[in-house]
Amino acid sequence: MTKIIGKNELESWLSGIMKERTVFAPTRVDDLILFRPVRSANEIVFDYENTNLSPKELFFPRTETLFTAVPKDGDIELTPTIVDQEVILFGIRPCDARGIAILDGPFLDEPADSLWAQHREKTTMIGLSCTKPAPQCFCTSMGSAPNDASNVDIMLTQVEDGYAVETITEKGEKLLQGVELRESDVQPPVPTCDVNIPAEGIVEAITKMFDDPYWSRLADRCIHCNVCAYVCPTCYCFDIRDRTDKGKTERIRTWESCQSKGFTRIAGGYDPRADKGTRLRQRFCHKLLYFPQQFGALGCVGCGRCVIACPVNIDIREIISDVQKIGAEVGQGSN
Amino acid sequence: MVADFTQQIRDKAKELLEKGTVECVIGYETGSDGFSARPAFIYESAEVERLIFDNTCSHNLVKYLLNKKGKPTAVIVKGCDSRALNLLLSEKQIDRDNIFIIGVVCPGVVEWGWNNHSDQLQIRCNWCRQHNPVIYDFLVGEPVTEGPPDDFADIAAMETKSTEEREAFWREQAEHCVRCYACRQACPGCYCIDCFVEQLDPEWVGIRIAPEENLMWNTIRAFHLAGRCISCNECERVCPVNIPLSLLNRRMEREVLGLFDYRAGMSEDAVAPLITFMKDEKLGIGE
Amino acid sequence: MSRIGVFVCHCGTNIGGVVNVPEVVEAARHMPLVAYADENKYTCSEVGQASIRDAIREQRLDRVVIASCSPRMHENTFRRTVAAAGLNPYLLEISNIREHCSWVHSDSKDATAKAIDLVSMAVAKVARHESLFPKQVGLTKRALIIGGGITGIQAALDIASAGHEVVLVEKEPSIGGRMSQLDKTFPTLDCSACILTPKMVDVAQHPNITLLTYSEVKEVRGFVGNFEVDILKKAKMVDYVKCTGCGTCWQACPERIPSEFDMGLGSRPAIYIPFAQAVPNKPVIDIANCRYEKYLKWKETEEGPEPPQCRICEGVCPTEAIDRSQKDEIITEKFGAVVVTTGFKTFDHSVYGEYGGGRYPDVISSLELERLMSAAGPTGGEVLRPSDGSHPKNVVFIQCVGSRDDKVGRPYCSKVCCMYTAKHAIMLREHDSEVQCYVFYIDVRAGGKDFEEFARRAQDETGALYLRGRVSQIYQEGKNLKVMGEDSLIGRPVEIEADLVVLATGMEPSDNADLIAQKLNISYNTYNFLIEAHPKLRPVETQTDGIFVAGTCVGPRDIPDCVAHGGAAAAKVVALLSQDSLTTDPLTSIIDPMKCVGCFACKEVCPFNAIEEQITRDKRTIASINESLCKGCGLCIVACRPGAINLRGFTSQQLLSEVLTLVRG
Amino acid sequence: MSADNGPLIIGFLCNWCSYAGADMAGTSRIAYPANIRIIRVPCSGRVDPLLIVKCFEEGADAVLVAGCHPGDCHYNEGNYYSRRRFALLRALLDFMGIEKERFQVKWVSASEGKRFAKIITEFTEDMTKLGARKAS
Repeated sequence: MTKIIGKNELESWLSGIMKERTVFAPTRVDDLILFRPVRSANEIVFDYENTNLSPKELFFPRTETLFTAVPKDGDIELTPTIVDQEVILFGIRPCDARGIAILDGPFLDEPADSLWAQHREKTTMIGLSCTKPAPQCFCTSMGSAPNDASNVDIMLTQVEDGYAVETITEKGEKLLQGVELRESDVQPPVPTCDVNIPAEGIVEAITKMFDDPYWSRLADRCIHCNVCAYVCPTCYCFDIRDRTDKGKTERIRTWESCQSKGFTRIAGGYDPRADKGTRLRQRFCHKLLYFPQQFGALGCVGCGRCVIACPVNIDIREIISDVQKIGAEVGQGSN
Repeated sequence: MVADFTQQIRDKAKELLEKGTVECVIGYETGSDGFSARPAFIYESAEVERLIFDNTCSHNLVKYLLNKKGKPTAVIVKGCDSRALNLLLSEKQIDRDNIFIIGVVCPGVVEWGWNNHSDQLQIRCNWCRQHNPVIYDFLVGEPVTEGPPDDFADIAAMETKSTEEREAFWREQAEHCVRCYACRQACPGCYCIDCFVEQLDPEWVGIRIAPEENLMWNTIRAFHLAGRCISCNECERVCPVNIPLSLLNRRMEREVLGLFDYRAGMSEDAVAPLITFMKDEKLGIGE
Repeated sequence: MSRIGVFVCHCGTNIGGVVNVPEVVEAARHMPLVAYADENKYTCSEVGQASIRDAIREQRLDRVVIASCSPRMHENTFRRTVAAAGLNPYLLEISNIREHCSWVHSDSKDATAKAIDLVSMAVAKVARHESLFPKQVGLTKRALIIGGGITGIQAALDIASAGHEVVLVEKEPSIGGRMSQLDKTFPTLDCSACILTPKMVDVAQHPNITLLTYSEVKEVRGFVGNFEVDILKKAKMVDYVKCTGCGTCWQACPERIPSEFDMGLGSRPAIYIPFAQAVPNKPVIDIANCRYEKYLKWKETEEGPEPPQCRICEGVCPTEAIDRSQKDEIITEKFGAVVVTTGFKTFDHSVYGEYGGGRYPDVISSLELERLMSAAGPTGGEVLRPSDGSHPKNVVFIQCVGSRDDKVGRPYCSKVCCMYTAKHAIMLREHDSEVQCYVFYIDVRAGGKDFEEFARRAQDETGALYLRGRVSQIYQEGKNLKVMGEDSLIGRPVEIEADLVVLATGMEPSDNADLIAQKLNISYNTYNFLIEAHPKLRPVETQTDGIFVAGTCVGPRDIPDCVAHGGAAAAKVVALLSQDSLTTDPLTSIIDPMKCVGCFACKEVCPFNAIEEQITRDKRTIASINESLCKGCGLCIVACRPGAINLRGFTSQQLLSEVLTLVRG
Repeated sequence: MSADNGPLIIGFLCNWCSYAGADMAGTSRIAYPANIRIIRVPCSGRVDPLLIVKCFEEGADAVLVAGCHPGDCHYNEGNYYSRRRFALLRALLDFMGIEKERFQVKWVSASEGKRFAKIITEFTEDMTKLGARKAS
């Protein structure tokens, strides 16, 4: 049996939550779809492909104060940032939810990042299955699916007369307490994502072609902006700097990207990745080689945001195919 | 007509590569969506068949010449792009002797995206008065008559808003900005080794990706382009959060045109308006 | 970590009467990096300075802020103070809490709050000061004088007599300038040539002076102490080693050309010396007018009728000194200093339609009259009318032609015209006792030693009629000129039938004064007069170190003033050249070669040509600063988008620190 | 400090004319409001637009740049460049929602103490009327 919540009931349920907690949901801002705090259910956009920016920002904000320091009695008093706001994240797509789960790897690996942990702790995620994958999507190739419920607290899938509800975690169960769900024998549709990117064996292939001139040729086209990293749900590079205002110093963490010139520049001026090709390779090796090696899963979730956002059409799907091809050639050469 | 452009470009590229005139031809090829163009770098004459030209060829390829210093290179330029060439020549960033310019009389470029194969011209083409390349070695297409002077209606519309409304408008845009610097990276006029926004000492712009810092970034970038922007509008096209950067650049463009009767990139030995002066000009400043 | 000392001055009650100084001191103690703060009754007094020196030593201070009067007042005093205590003098910042605070605000609370802000800004700035060291550069002990008129001659002689080499460049074939064209000089009426020519000869004979006549300055590079100058030596076509100046050639030359020296009233041959006492007394061939040179030119194309071949001079020259193989030549010389004495020309009166617009032959300029009066002039010293050679009896003088006249864009007074007209009135009467002079004037300006007496003499002794008023029109009536004017003192129109009208044409800078100024990178005003560094206190210096100006190229002045001016410039040059090395101000721009993109916007805006090109090891062409030329204005920094340039003493970091101190507290 | 005592005005004054003009106001004891904070620069042409925009980014209410009158620049040409630069910057700031009135460029000579005091008095009054900038 499937549990169903009607569209109206869903909206009134969310409206109820909004009174007590902050609800982030896809909403229209100018011509963008972004996760923003919403005050009423009619601000929420339900039929969207995906948001322009990924919801990683709720866990890893573009700018976040790590701690504050003020001089006190000849010494310095440090106050770490405490996340005290309970947040409901409504409408996260399975690919993005998988992205958050993947990032638990680097962030929660000991020593754990306290802020990430707190954001995770305070956030309840309500997922929304994709009904029609967009042309740039390739989640199934990356080990997820349009209705993959494994990384959210509650999963909703649109059915004819409302949404099929799957409660995944205790957090989700708690949130759903007292909500009346209809029992139905309607089977939610199983959407498919036809794009098939040959990801199998990518770790071996990319290792083999690591030194191939392919990367520097690709770097001809790349303009080395940070768009791909900033729209990506699993890119988590950051920079840290202090800012003093009115006697109070904040240590601030912000997004950065391995594509920036100077990101890896060290004291004394040497930059091991001064060359554009090595920077570009870093990004794809991180997703396709280092992530699997360190955390056992591909660092790409197939959301396709970088594919559409890249100003010069650096398409990770094309790159995966190329890597496989070149890897196979290199492999043969060496055998 | 445009199909013919493609053939002419391929023929020329082939000739240049075979003769060894250039090492590389920077042009356009069909992208991974099978529909729209993306930049292509052709090093072998056998590969010239990859080259195309159609109305999705937005990218200003002149930017790439900055990576090709000292290497003979051919580049395909539309009218607006050609002004970028002049800009970089006048600012001594590229060497004319190393560049072969294939100019294309621009048919206009359309809005396109993964879900959007439209016939609608990009806004840059509305205000474009430079369909004909201003500098080239080989011209593709018949020069067209340019339209009447730009009326800057978009700027005027913005100016009908009150100061408070404008402040709120830009603050909202700054909220969206993630400081990915795609605008800068796509811009042919941006070639500083260390952009002011990334300098640590002096730390002109703080590290926060927040409205105040983002506004400062966008303001100074617009100012650094004042009298230098050649209106290709690549910055706005590449912005992942659709900030209407053309408004800033065009506000400056209108001012520079009005005060100094100057359009950037119209000749290779032009002197930008902010590094010259006239003693007796009245600019409403100082009195 | 820095240890900054803050010293707040009461300045008696000047500051302390309004600003709560102890409160400022207390606030300063809590400012970042401040190790010590104290107050002084009078910081600039010896006691006050000693307390700073003591504190620097005892408190191990490495930077100092003094909150007192304007830095324009005592910055140098206090730099010496901190230097005496062993600190680099540039590790000091002055906070102006007197002129900018206590003297302009009366509310103690506001003034104290502002003073605290100003001190905190200075603390933030001084924290970013760096030790700076003046540099020493060598110098070439030679001077270049551009222009061989009386001013240049005086300067050359004075510098040469002090033992320094001088090169005197003159564009004409002879030195002497305008003064050599004059007949007599006011107010003493001594003969111009008699007093000038000995000096000209001195120049020619002085062992330290190299005279380059018929030459022009083409390009100037370098900076004070180290100028490199390209000088064009025009082909004279005469070998000056062989030539004895015997004069056979110029007497034999069949060509006649209007003489520039005689203002076109007489003529000269194509091989010529400009005037009899010319120095050097050797001729040049005027290529444009020489018959044989014209023939040679024709031969290149053979277009038009064949001109005659002449070569008479070559035939008659007893020493075979004519050398037609000579070509224009550019030589490059090094100098430590340059003096510009390019002089003046007289205003072209043809723009005055009411005076005939130059159409009436008997309306002449005062300089033309000088030539007519000169015994060496075209008429042998007899004043004859240009139209018919008759002796004029009624002579009308009109003052302020091209002076004090906005209408022709010459609002300034040319200073010498009143006096030379008085001289002319006196001299004409001496030439011919029947002459009656009329002088239309605005004011008679006779400020100068013996000037007023001289001007009165013209009126009282020669009977010259001075009519205060403007002339509205002159027209030809028969052989004579009708002068219509107004005597504004009696308020009646005046009509005079004149045989000759003399226009007192004003002074304006020589042609190309602006071009020379551009080559030397010095400024000039709208009339092309060169601008001195300070009109009162630095009258012969310019904004470009090592370049000096003197004489009428700076502004109208008479002969004694020119001589004094030339001597003053010479004194400055001698003072400069007597040094063994020059000290440069360290507050200059500096370039970070890692950030420079080589766009050279800096070079475009630099007013002092201080930006040079340099090639880096990785073959990039980038900018570099010539610190000897840099004046520290900072224009280049703002032109530099990449932020590769900074200004010592006013770095971007320092200015930003001051701003951040204000806005972030 | 701007909150309780009215607007915060940051002034960049060229050393040779305007800073000396402000000194002259002092020596002549011509009173003006205490809201201006003066930063000494060698020339108005040294004032980088980055500094101006930074002042506004950080919440300053108003900015003044003062230099020599055209033709009087100690460095001959500096103020001609600042005149062009700031004409554009004012237009840009206004377009971005910072009132033109908040950014003033004035020529003040070393002898114009009175003019300097008048400029500061009027500027402070105008800024008080206009009110503080929206807290940033």
